[in-house]
Amino acid sequence: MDTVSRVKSSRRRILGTLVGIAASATLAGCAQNAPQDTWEPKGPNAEMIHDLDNLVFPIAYVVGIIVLGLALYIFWKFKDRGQEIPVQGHGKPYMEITLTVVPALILSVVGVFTFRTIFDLAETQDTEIVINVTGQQWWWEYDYPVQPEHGINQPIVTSGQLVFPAGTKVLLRETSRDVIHSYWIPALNGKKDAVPGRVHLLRLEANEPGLYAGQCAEFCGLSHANMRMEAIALSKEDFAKWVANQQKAYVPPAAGTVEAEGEAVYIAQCARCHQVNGLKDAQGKPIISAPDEYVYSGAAPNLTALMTRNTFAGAMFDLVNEKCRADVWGAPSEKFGEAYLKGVTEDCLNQKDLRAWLRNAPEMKPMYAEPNLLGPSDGKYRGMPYLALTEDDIDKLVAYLLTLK
Amino acid sequence: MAIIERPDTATVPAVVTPSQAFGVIKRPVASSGWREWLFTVDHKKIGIMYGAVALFFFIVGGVEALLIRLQLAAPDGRILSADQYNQMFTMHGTTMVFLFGMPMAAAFANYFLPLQIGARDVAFPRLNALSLWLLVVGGLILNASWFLGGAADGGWFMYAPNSGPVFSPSNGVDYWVLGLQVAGLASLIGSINLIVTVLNMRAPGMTLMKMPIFTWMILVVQFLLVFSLPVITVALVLLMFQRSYGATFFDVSQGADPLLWQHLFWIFGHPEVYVLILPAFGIISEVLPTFSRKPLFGYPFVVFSGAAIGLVGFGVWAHHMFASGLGPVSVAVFSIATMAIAIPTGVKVFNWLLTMWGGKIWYTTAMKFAIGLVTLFTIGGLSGVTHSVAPSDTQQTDTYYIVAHFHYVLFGGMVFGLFSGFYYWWPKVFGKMLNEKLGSWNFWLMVIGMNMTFGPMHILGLQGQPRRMYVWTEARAGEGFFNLGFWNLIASIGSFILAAGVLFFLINIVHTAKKGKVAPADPWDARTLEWITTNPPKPHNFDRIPVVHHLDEFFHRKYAEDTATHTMKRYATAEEVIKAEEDAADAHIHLPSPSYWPLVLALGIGVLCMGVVYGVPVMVVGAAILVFSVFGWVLEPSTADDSEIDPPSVDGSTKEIAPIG
Amino acid sequence: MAETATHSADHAADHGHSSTGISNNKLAMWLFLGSECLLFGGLISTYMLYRGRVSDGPHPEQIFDIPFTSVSSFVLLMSSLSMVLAVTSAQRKDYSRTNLWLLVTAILGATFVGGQIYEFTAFYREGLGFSTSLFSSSFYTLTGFHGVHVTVGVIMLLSTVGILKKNRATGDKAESVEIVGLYWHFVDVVWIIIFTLVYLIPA
Amino acid sequence: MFTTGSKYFIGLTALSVVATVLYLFLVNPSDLGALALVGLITSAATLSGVSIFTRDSDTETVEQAVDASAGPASASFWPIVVALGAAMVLLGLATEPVVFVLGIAVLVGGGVEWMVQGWSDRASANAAYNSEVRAKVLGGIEYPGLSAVLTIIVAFLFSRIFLAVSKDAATIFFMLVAAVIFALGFVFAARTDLRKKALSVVLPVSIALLAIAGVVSALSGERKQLVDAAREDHFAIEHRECGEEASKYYDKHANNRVPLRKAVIATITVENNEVSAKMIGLDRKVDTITIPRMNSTTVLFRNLDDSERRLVVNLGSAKVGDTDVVEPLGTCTQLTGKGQEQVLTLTIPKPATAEEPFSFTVPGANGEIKLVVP
Repeated sequence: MDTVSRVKSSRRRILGTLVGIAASATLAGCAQNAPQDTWEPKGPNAEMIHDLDNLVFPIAYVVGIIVLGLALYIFWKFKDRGQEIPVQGHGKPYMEITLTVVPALILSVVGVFTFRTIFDLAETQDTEIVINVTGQQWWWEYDYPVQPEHGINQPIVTSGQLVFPAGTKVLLRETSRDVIHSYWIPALNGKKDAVPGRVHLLRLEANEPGLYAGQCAEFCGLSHANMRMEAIALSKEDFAKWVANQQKAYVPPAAGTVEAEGEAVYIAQCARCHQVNGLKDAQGKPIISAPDEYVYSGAAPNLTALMTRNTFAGAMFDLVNEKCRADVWGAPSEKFGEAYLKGVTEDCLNQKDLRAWLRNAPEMKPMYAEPNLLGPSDGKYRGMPYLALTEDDIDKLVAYLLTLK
Repeated sequence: MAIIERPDTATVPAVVTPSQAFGVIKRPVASSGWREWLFTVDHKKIGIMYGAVALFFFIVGGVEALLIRLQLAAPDGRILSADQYNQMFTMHGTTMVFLFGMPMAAAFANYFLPLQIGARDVAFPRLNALSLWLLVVGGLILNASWFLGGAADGGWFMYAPNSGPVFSPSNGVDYWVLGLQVAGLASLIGSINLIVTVLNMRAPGMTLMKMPIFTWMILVVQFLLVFSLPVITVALVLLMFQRSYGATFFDVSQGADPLLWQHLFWIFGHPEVYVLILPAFGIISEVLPTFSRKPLFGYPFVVFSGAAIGLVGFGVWAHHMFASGLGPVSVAVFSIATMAIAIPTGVKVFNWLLTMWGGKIWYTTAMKFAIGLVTLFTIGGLSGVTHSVAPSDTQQTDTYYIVAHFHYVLFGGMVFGLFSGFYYWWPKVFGKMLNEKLGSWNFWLMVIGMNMTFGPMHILGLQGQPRRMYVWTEARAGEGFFNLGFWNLIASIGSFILAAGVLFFLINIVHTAKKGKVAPADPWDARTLEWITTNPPKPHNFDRIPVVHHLDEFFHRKYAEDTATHTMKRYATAEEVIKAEEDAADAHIHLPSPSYWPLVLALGIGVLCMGVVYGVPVMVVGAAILVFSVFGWVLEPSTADDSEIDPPSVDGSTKEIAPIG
Repeated sequence: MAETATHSADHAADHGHSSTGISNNKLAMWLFLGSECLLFGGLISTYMLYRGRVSDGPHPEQIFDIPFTSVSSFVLLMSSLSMVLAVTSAQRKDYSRTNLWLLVTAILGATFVGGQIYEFTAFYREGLGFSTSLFSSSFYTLTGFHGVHVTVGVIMLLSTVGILKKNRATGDKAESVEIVGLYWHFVDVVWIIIFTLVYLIPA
Repeated sequence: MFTTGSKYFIGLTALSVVATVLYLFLVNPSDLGALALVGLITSAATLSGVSIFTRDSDTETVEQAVDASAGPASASFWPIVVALGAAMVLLGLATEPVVFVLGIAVLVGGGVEWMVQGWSDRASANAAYNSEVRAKVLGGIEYPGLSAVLTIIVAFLFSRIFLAVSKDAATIFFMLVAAVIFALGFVFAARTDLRKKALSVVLPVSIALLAIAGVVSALSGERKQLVDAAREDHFAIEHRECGEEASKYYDKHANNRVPLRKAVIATITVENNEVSAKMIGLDRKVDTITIPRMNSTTVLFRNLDDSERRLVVNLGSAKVGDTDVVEPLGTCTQLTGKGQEQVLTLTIPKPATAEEPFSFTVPGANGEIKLVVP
């Protein structure tokens, strides 16, 4: 059984064997390599939870088999075969008390371990890097506060993919701009709700570089199903490269190129809500987006270095085509950083979905971007509206977006 | 329908109603056709109507579930849009909990509780009718939203702030709030009524510890309702004020805490789980002893474990919120408390098994459903223990693993218990036996369908498929033949097998009504008081209120232990026991007459509620009807005037007890 | 609302039914009040959670007029006393005194409602609208719910006076008065709790 | 068999249905109009139901009803009430909406009473029976209706008096009134002989006094403080001041409550005249605080020094309206004393620019915490 065979520590191997016997019957039919499998921990926090599972599930299996076995025996043994009507006894108190005390004892054992794990998981004192995570209908924003020890000297804002160093204790400070969302990367830790007006802490740590999939787990409205996330663990060196790349100065496209025309379209159509750090207008003044004037929750994904990401629109669509995606997802952990940092090249770009998105976003993803449903939010959009771009504009925009690396 | 004694010059009725001439409107006397049902205050008719309403909504909720499973059968389903899907799962949950689970339990409670304690009706017959009509009005308001701009789309838990006007702009949530308020009022009134009935109207000799176990469980449930419903009422009021009147209770920009809603909702919502399951426990605690020919093993333990479940149930609400960011201390406390609740639940399962141990088990359909509950609920209970472990729960909550768990508990538990009750008590209610062969089809299809539908969901959940997603994607489904897509398909197929099982039940009803076998007086060799009367019972239930000496009184009137051989010997047939009671019939039996007011009052409340959506004028009309009917109710005499409903006796006898109408 | 017990229940009592000894109506009122405790519990909890959350508008301690509210609480307490007198008169079958005391209770209750209208108006003038802040929303909801309970109580009292006067009461008159009294005392007790928690205990 | 009365109401229901349908299709429908007509249908339908169930099930009444049509109708003052209501409606349209609403109420109330009386008059030839029929139908409305009206009148008039007099006077007046009511209760309870006569004097007199006092107070308007308060809106957010204390109301009562610890993203402390900051989840001091854009975020300010301090956040500057005046943006907490805490909730829509960085400062203390909005 795949789920069980991968356990590493010896303690867990013993437990694992136990689970294996009980669970193999049930789990033989499990999917392999399911990206969100909760029983394939890839980091210490998820392993702590899985250790607890390895205690509780066998107990549940054993109790279940005993009880159901007893039940089947009773169903067969005491079937009406014409025997006498039994004497009307009303029960035996000592038996009742035993049957109350035994489960209580089993549960108190489970309780002790549970108690310990709860407090272990809540530990935040030894955090090494802090990332703010903000949920919004239906995407996640990640911003990296200034942390010179990690080379972060100016804030980095990204979305869709959480990039962090492997083997490092990461603290997510979760909040939300609108409704309750829940951040969940099953391979790294359990879920924690992102509640507007509150800051919740969630610790993540990945043993190895790699890509860990997740999904918003708290129902958050229309496109809840389309609110996915991917967590990217990079080796420390690769992470430093990624950080440096995110902070590099903006290079405007050379005048007269398609890309430069694309920049103009971008400034006219997109810069109202989307931010590209370092972008300047004709007078040389920085362009600062004002999504709060158009979007109910007041933010839109920051598109600086867009092409370093593999997904867009709340990780609903891949920014890379299927082949390039397989290269990244399938890369072994030592090669993963290299594959990921390549980013999106022109021949890797998922032209079809990106163009369809620019053409008519609300058709691609259910959003409250239809003008007839905006009454209660005072006419502000929720999600990207239909912009009526021409095909020509889209060509230019795609060319421009490809320069954002 | 009313029963009164013939006017007897020698025995003047003990109770006179001098003020009845002042009634606002005379009590209705016609007791045939639709009026017989619309204005009835008879607990049995009300019970049957509760059952019909609940069954209707069971089918509605079931169709919603089938649509959900159709959508999810394959990746990127296109049967429903995102919006429709969200409405569908919201209304599926709401309907099954509030319009099927609770009313069906109320149907059984209404019909059998007075019979089991030897009473002629509930304490407040008109309030009983009011509960029913309020439920109907609440159900109509809830479901009217489908046709008035879309149903509620925030999930049955309706977390704020997603339920606020900005995030849910249609009126669906408004209807949902109002519908639940009305249905909640119905349950509150019903629960007060039933508690008073149990506490004050038991047959002579029936101490609390001689009460049938079903009555006990219903009593516990009613206490849970009395104390949990006001909490959800507060939550709903806050939400209503926010949506309709500009309050800011869940407006985060004003500093509100969205977790307030979650706490209020689950302080109600967790006891609600026991409200749904305990009646089913009560039913099978009657069925298992009957068909095992043994008394319930450890009756006091079953009673007290039921009460303990009810009590502890109030202290574990936050286990629905392990992922919502409570501190580790509260998570630990609620985690341990939740484990504690497994203990009394386990006691129940062991007692059921030990009841059968050494018995003489007769596998009728009712019994099959009861043991179906015992086994399926055990599975659901054990998966429940796995998520009382808070850290594990943070991986499991909001995934299909939870869906699997609570469907094993609520479908395998509640629904199987209720079906067991249908087959067990159908002859009592309608005087005809449900067909056992069709029943067998019904049972096996439901068992297979249920396990195929909800079994794979354990795997789906543990392998990372969250709930409430209108589509799932191939990219996250894993590899191999048994990938998540396979299990989603199996679950969808299972749901249709399950539906086929339910269809067999409906066929069985029609078949039985047309050519069902007439039920004998005591088809199951039963044990409790409700069988010491005819099938179906007379309008006044018992000709004489039985005097109780034993737990399982009826059984002990039929059987006694042969001291020589230490075996049970039958000394009397059921017919003889019933005949003995009829021969000693009471001379004076008064039943309350039907009344218009429950129906009018319920309609008034419905109109009042629509005023929240459609403005003050509608509200004023509703309030006027409400006030009018409340005072009409208060001033109404308790029975219609004898002269109005008592036709002269044909043969001049004075002692006959006669149904009039 | 007092509900008429079925005759079968009355008869059954003669047959020695197992019961609590409390009449059905009174038991039902007790249960209803038990349920009401949780209702006010929920509202009070909401208020306690939100009383300090003022992003706009006045804070509680800036607008509460403790002396006035103390008087109105005292008035409500006195009405409890007159309610007790009404119940004892009713039990002595002295219905004219019952009516007198019911009337006094009702008028005191109505003045309390008047005090609340005054308080709400004054607060509104000073800048505390229903949707001004979380404090204001939860304050108005809590005290408004209580005010509605008092108003319903006053209408019940006055209607009882009318029904008694015209001799249109069904069932046991003394018990009807007693049940209205139970409700009234409950409303008073809730106010004492609200007054203490909302007005007196500094945040 | 339907009686005349029932037929009348059934006809009314049918007519109002027709009227509503015509209104909806022919007239450009407004919500209020449609609602009024639906209300009419509902009430007419209720009344016909009432009449069918009270009378039609009783075959004797049918015969009596036939007799009744011959008898004379009793005198009625309801037409006058209805006329009064109509006049009030017209008056209300021209003047105050309150009068209009009251007029509608009088009109409906009078109309219903009139209709039911007229209908009951034709019920039978027996006047006593007729009045009983009337009482049966209207009893359910009259008791609660009159009680509610009485309650509202008393409560409303009292509140007018309280509003007109000063705060202290209101308290004293309230106390006196309650004491008098209670004392009178005792007097009448003790002296049964007095009761009948005195009640008939005291009750009207006190009601008249209350009415006069109430109306006079209502006309004289509310006390000056309240009028001023309503005009000046003392607690509006615009009165929050980060410099010198100017407002008499806003900034005087620092509330030292932290509503929700979980909402606090960072704590700024001033100790020994030095400003320092810590962020949630990290156990060390930081000099930069990052706040997600456009997200309501709470910062806690803790003053450990002896002097009163406040936390000020500087958010750059902006032009005021269309003028060229540039004003600094920002906000602050209220002044807090030693050991006290204050929270500051920020929702910042736009990031800072290089020229105008954002920061937290505490006037009078050293140090500055940078605020970054990405």
